[in-house]
Amino acid sequence: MAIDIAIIVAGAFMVASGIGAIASKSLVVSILLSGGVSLAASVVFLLMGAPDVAMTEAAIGSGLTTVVFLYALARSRQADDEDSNERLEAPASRSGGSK
Amino acid sequence: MMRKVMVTLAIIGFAFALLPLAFRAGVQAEPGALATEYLETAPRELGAANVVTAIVVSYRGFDTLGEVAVLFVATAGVGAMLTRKRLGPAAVGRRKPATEVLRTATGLLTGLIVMFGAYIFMHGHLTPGGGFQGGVVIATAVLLNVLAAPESHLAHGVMTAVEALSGAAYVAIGLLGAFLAWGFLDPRVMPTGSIGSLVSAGTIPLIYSAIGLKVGAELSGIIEALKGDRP
Amino acid sequence: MEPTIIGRIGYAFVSLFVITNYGLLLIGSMARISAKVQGRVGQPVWQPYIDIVKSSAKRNSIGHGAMFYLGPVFRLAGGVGTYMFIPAVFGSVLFRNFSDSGDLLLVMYFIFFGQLGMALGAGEGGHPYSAIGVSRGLAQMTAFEVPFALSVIAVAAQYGTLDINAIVAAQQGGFAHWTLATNPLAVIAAIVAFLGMSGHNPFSVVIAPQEIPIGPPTEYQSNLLGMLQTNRAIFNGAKLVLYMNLYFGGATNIVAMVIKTFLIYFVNVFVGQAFPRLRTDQSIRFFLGAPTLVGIASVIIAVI
Amino acid sequence: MSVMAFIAGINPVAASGAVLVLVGLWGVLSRPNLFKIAVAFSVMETGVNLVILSVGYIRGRTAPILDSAADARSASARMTDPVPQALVLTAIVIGLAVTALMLSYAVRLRTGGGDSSIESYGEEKW
Amino acid sequence: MVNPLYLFACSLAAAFLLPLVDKLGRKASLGLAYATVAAWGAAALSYLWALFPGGSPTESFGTAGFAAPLAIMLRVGPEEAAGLLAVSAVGLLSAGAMHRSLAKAPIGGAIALLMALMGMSGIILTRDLFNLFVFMEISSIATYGLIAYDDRRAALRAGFKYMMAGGIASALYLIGVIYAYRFGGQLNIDLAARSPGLYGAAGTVAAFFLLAALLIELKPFPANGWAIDVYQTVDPGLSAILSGASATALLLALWKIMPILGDAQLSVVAGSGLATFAASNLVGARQSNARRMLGYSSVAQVGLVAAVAALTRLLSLGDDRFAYMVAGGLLLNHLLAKTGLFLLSRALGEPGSQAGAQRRRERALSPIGTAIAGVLAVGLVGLPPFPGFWAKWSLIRALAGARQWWLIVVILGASLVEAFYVLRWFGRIADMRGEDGYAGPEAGIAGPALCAAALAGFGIASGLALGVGDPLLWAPFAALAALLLVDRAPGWLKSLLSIAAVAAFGRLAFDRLDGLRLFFAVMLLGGGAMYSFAAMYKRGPRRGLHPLLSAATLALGAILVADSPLGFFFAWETMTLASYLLVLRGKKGERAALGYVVFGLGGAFLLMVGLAAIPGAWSFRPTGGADGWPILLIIGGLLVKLGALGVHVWLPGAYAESDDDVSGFLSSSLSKAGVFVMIVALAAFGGVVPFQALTLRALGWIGLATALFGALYAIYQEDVKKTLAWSSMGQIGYVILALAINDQAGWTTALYLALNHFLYKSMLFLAIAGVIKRVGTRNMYEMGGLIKTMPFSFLSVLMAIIALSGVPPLSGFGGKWLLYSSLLQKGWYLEAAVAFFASAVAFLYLFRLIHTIFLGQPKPSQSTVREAPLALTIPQGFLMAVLLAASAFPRLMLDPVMGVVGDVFDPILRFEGSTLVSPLGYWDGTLSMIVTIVVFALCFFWMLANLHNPQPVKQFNIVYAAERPFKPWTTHYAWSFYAPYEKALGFLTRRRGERFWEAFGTGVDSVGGAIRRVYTGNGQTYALHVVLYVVALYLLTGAL
Repeated sequence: MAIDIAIIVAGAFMVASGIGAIASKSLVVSILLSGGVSLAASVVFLLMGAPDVAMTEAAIGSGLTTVVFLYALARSRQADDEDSNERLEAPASRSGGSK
Repeated sequence: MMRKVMVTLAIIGFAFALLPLAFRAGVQAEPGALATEYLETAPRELGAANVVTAIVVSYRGFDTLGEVAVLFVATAGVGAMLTRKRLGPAAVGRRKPATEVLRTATGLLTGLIVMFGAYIFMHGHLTPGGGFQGGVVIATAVLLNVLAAPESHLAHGVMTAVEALSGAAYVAIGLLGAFLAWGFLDPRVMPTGSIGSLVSAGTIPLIYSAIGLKVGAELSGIIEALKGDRP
Repeated sequence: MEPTIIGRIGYAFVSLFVITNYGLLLIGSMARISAKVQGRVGQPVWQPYIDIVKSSAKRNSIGHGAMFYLGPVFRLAGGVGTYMFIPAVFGSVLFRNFSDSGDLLLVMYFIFFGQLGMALGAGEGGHPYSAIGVSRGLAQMTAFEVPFALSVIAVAAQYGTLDINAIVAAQQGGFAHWTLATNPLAVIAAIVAFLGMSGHNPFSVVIAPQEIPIGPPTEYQSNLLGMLQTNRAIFNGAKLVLYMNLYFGGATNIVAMVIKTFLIYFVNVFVGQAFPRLRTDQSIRFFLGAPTLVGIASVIIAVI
Repeated sequence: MSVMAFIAGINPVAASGAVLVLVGLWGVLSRPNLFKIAVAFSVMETGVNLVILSVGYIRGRTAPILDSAADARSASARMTDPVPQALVLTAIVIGLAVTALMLSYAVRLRTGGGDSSIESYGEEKW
Repeated sequence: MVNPLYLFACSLAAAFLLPLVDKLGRKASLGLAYATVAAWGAAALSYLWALFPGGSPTESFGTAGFAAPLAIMLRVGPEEAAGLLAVSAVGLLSAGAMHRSLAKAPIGGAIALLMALMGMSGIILTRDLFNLFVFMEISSIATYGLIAYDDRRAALRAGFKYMMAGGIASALYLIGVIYAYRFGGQLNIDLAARSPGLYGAAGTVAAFFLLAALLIELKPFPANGWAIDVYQTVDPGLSAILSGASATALLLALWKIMPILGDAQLSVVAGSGLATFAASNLVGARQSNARRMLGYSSVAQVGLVAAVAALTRLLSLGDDRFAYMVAGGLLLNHLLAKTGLFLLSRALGEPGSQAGAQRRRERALSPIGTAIAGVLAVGLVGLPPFPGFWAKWSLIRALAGARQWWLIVVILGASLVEAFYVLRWFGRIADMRGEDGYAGPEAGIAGPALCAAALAGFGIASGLALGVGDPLLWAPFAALAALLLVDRAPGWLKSLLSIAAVAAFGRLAFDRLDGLRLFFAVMLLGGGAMYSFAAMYKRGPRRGLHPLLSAATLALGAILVADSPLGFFFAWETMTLASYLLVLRGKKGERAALGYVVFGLGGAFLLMVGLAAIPGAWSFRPTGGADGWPILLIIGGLLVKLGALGVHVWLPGAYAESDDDVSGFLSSSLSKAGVFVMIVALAAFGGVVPFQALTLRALGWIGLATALFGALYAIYQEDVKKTLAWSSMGQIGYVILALAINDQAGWTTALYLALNHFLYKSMLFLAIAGVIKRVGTRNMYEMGGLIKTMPFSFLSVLMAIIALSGVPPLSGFGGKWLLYSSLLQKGWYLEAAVAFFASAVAFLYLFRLIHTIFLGQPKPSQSTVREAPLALTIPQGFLMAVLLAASAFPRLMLDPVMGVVGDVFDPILRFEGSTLVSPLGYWDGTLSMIVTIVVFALCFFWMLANLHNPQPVKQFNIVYAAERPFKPWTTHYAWSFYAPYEKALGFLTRRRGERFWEAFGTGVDSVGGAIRRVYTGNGQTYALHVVLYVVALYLLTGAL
């Protein structure tokens, strides 16, 4: 029962951060909060006797995903900052191969 | 406004479908027959202490293979989408150089972290953790390097080779199972050994190692691609 | 006693001769009577003969092509043929003609034969007035055919036959057996249709004596015109005989035929004189209005 | 008592997971920002993972990992259901793959000169 | 059988190694990828080979050396093998089409392609619920990669929407899987299906989540905006994969989980599928962008297949074999046609996003490309001989057997809409072709060509499998193919070949033609041969004409010899197809052909339902005991084909806009096919028509109205072919009227009228074809005075109009006499009066026809035209001779007719010598002919005798008051010839039919327009639709 209560507390935290993540105006806050959700989830997993999953969730869900998010955000912000010559290029121009 | 109403309705409706299910399922008192069978067979037949690993790598290894494929395709897709030069290479000049501390620490830590990752996936059949977790840890090392030296490039060719070869090795081990044991991805190619020792559970550690390397390489690839200056 | 084929041909010529002369005289006398009624002196009764002889005797004739020449031939053949398919006098071998070729339907459709040929000939004449006249005539024709067809159907339904001889036979035995008495509505519809059919007032826009020189036959002259005039007499006669047979008890002898057809014609002409001429579209609407309703009523009466 | 039984009958993991799914869904349906949508999906995914694992939740049981070979037989009676755990492992990784792709789509759309609101990508319609 | 796991291993190894192999060069890496896909195909073939002939049982393969509950099972059965083959075949074809882009793009594209196809194969093979999820994710994620691989911006937009929907679907699926595991205790589908827990209240909800996810992936209406956008914007090769391979895989997945679905859920699947089919087709009709249109069509087809699969189980329409045949047939049809069309749409160029700009940017296709597009489009809409046709027939038959009329209505109605827009698109493509531009085939046409060939091959195979093996029924296609092969040969050679084909057909079929069929064979086959001959009148190869004409003719023959409902319907649709293409060949045939085929198909659908609802043989013998009302459907369908008033709107266009000789064929020969079938249907089922007297009377009035209005419309036409077209409609109206009389006299009349109409309408069309060829216009007022230069044609037209108007002594009068005699005999007096009016009206247009063309003032430019070519005058001469003979000796024609009719009815009419006697009257054709000739001759001699010094005069030498006219344009009274008539009765001919159908079309269109408001283009809205769809589905299953 103690575990249940812990889970419920973690669950409440998750829901709260989840709502925060969705409702927040700032994208960075959102991303961090959603990482927080994952982190709490991994705690829950650990409590439930699923250490494998907990590790994975912590590593991938809360860690890597957050990093990926932040990088993507940074990348798109760069695009905003850059001198946008490229945007004028016709999107259909398919000059770019990998080579 | 209309939209908000519709969204609310959709959420309420969805809740109406989902919540009773979640509530009605309740908490099981006993694992089901299938779970019990797994719990009983996995140690006995495969010699794997970690039943989850046994399921993930062996019984349902096909899922995992698919999962690796998913990650692989995603990496390829992300790479294909974001590596174009004209997408605006990261403005290297404007990026703040990393601090001295970070760079030094990176140098020291990279090796350690990789070792740790390898440990995790090699002990996947014994302890919690496995290829994926280990892979992430390896990717963390890469991430650290990226943070420390934003303008540096990883040895892309090496990464590709590691990714490709480890993947191929995974498949090859699986095929060995088919030819030497009873089926594709059957770990019983090698003796199952005694539960709890590192050399046990047949080829599970090998598979997990391959997975670990592959996942590590793939996740690094994703980070690299998102970072934006992969050639 | 059935006459030989040669005999029948001979009879047919006699019958044709009679109707031709009768038709010409009828037209002449009617014109004369009209004139008297209108307070004029009018033409002599034999004026139609004079016209035909004059036309036929012309030294030159102008032609516009093969169909132009064939037009009057068609027209005359149509008139003669129509008459040939009608038994003129009930029970008379002489005036039986070739009515065993077909029944009432044949007659009704053979009427078109001449009209079609005439229209074609007039068409080749190349005169726009001819074409206008044909256009008006055909348009009007479709309209007056409706009450006429209805009344014919009423007759056919009433007597249960399309055989003209049988229709006449069914009307023997006095006035009370005539269609005029048994189904007066059918007769009314038919008479109105007759006005249109023979181009009398108020449905004379086809010929349009004042504005267009005689409508479809505009380009015709010389003996071609003569043939048309001859046909007018024969065709008129044939139609009158047909009406007599269908509605007025037929005729058992030539005198009865003359009297009846004369009266029918007379009534028609003078009924028509009282009305002003209608435009084509007006007459079409007219025919498809009241006369058609009368015709439908007559069919209903006949069926009941 | 019955209230207690009712509460005890509730699976707390499933409940929080389901609510999280709904929260994520709400985000997906109501936030126009591409990155926000990705975040919402990520939250929803976490919720789904919780729901999946909730099925394997058995009170008072331990992780399905043997300590030693000795008590293999009896150990199975102490362990939770390993199947959902195996499934969740797969699901998490797949989730990451989807998120990564979604983000790179977002980045590509943005760097291609687009807005960050999904409403501006509605050229194909009707 | 090869263990499919090895194939997965190969694919994965290949994919993993691709980046390395790519270092050796793009050719090597792409070669490896293609080879892997091909290996799948080869394996699938080997499975099929092992499964079908020997009937080797379905085999299962477990992973890791374990079996079902522990391990993941893969199953190879017939449907799996076929599905695998489809996936790899579509994959290879698309890969071929995408090759260039793949070579240019990063290697990720090739990897994604390979993985997408492998994922689909996995979806097909796996029997494990969670493994299914993994493979679905593999294929989805690979698809996301592929969408972006060649860097189309629009595709990225669409891809994001796709991902949103996909994300929701996978969340649903996962929830479903885990609760299925919770309540069913199993992840293996076969084991779960046996577990009672899954059928409890909670288990049903779990199954519902699984189902909902799969349904969403199947792109149901209205939750499919994302999919349409993807179809529209991505590389067409990928669209082909999505619409062909992916749909196949997902449908098989749905099929897989069907055992765990309850009835309510199956009904929901069926309902959702049908709603998708209907709504998507409605919206599809609004599309101007080809790819988007194809997208809607794909979605619709997939919906239909899903619905059929569900209905098969729900209504127990049949066993699995039935499902394979019908759902499989529909799927195969969709797969091949859509793959081909998507690949072909590459060759059409990139459509712009605006509708208006698009048309200009599409390129014209080469003749071969057009032909392939035709095969694919025609296959798509379910015309024979393609698989869709057979599948649809079986489906309707089964649904009729289950008495599911509403389903039939929905399916056929939506099919019709689909046919409308797909063929509209094809018509536009065909219309863009250059005149005799012998452009070589486009690059990349091989893929579509293969699809087309496969479509034809499978179509033939499924036809044979359904028991339609009569070679004569297939003869049209044989002739079509053979003549297409020699299409470059000169026209005369092809004409002779066509005639030879008809002759051979006639010889082979001769033994099977009893009296009635022989009678019609004269008109149908003889007419076809005659028009093949006449087709020589235009020089040049006239590409496409002879194959189609020959096919249409033989199809008419096939209608005569068909002895089963399916055989008959096959021949009937073949005829529809061939004649549609003939109309489309016309210069401005695009619109007309569309109307023609849509109404043709509509009529055919009515026929199909009628035939499907009547069990029993298809013969000219009374059949008892059947339900009566299907015969009404059959009659209705035939009325459409015959162009009865109200459903005639296709007729003037089709007859007027096709080539001039083809118009004749359509109007005089082809229209008789409907008459034939009407006779057969009435003979067989006339006894069971509900409310027989009332129905027949109504039919009579329909015929009558057709006759009257056909004539009324005809008189106002300036275009000579329109005149003839309306005239044909009117004449067929008389035939309908006569058939409705339904006794010996009536049917004798009908057959006699039909034959007569064939004779004189052929003469008219042939003569007019010559005139049009010589003067180069179809407007009558631009002609005039042609009697001088084309006397033979004039004579032909003259005889024809005398006959047509029913003026004695030509045989046309026989028809009138018979008609009125039988009407009056039957007591249909009012009908007789109206018929009389109609035939008087016919007089108007006939006179106008001959007058404005041949009489009046000639135009100077036409003063030197020559007589029509021999290819036209020879048949006309022959027909004239026949007409005269038949007129002078009516028994020549009437004896066989009365012989045929005598089998069915007691005699009313009889011959006494040369006199035809009815209870009411009599008619002696021979005597009246003699009298007329003699009288005419006498008058003629009278005229000659009195003709003095005839002088021909010049053109304008006519009697005019003051001036001489000098312009034929003002002197030739021709334009608006019956102005007064129009003034009086024009209100009758205000095109109510057209306006009704236009309004109907607008209504359908605006329904489509309203529905497509759903597709706002906002990905989030689409996601909302997905969720709302799921919620609605949930509530529905709860309610059911």
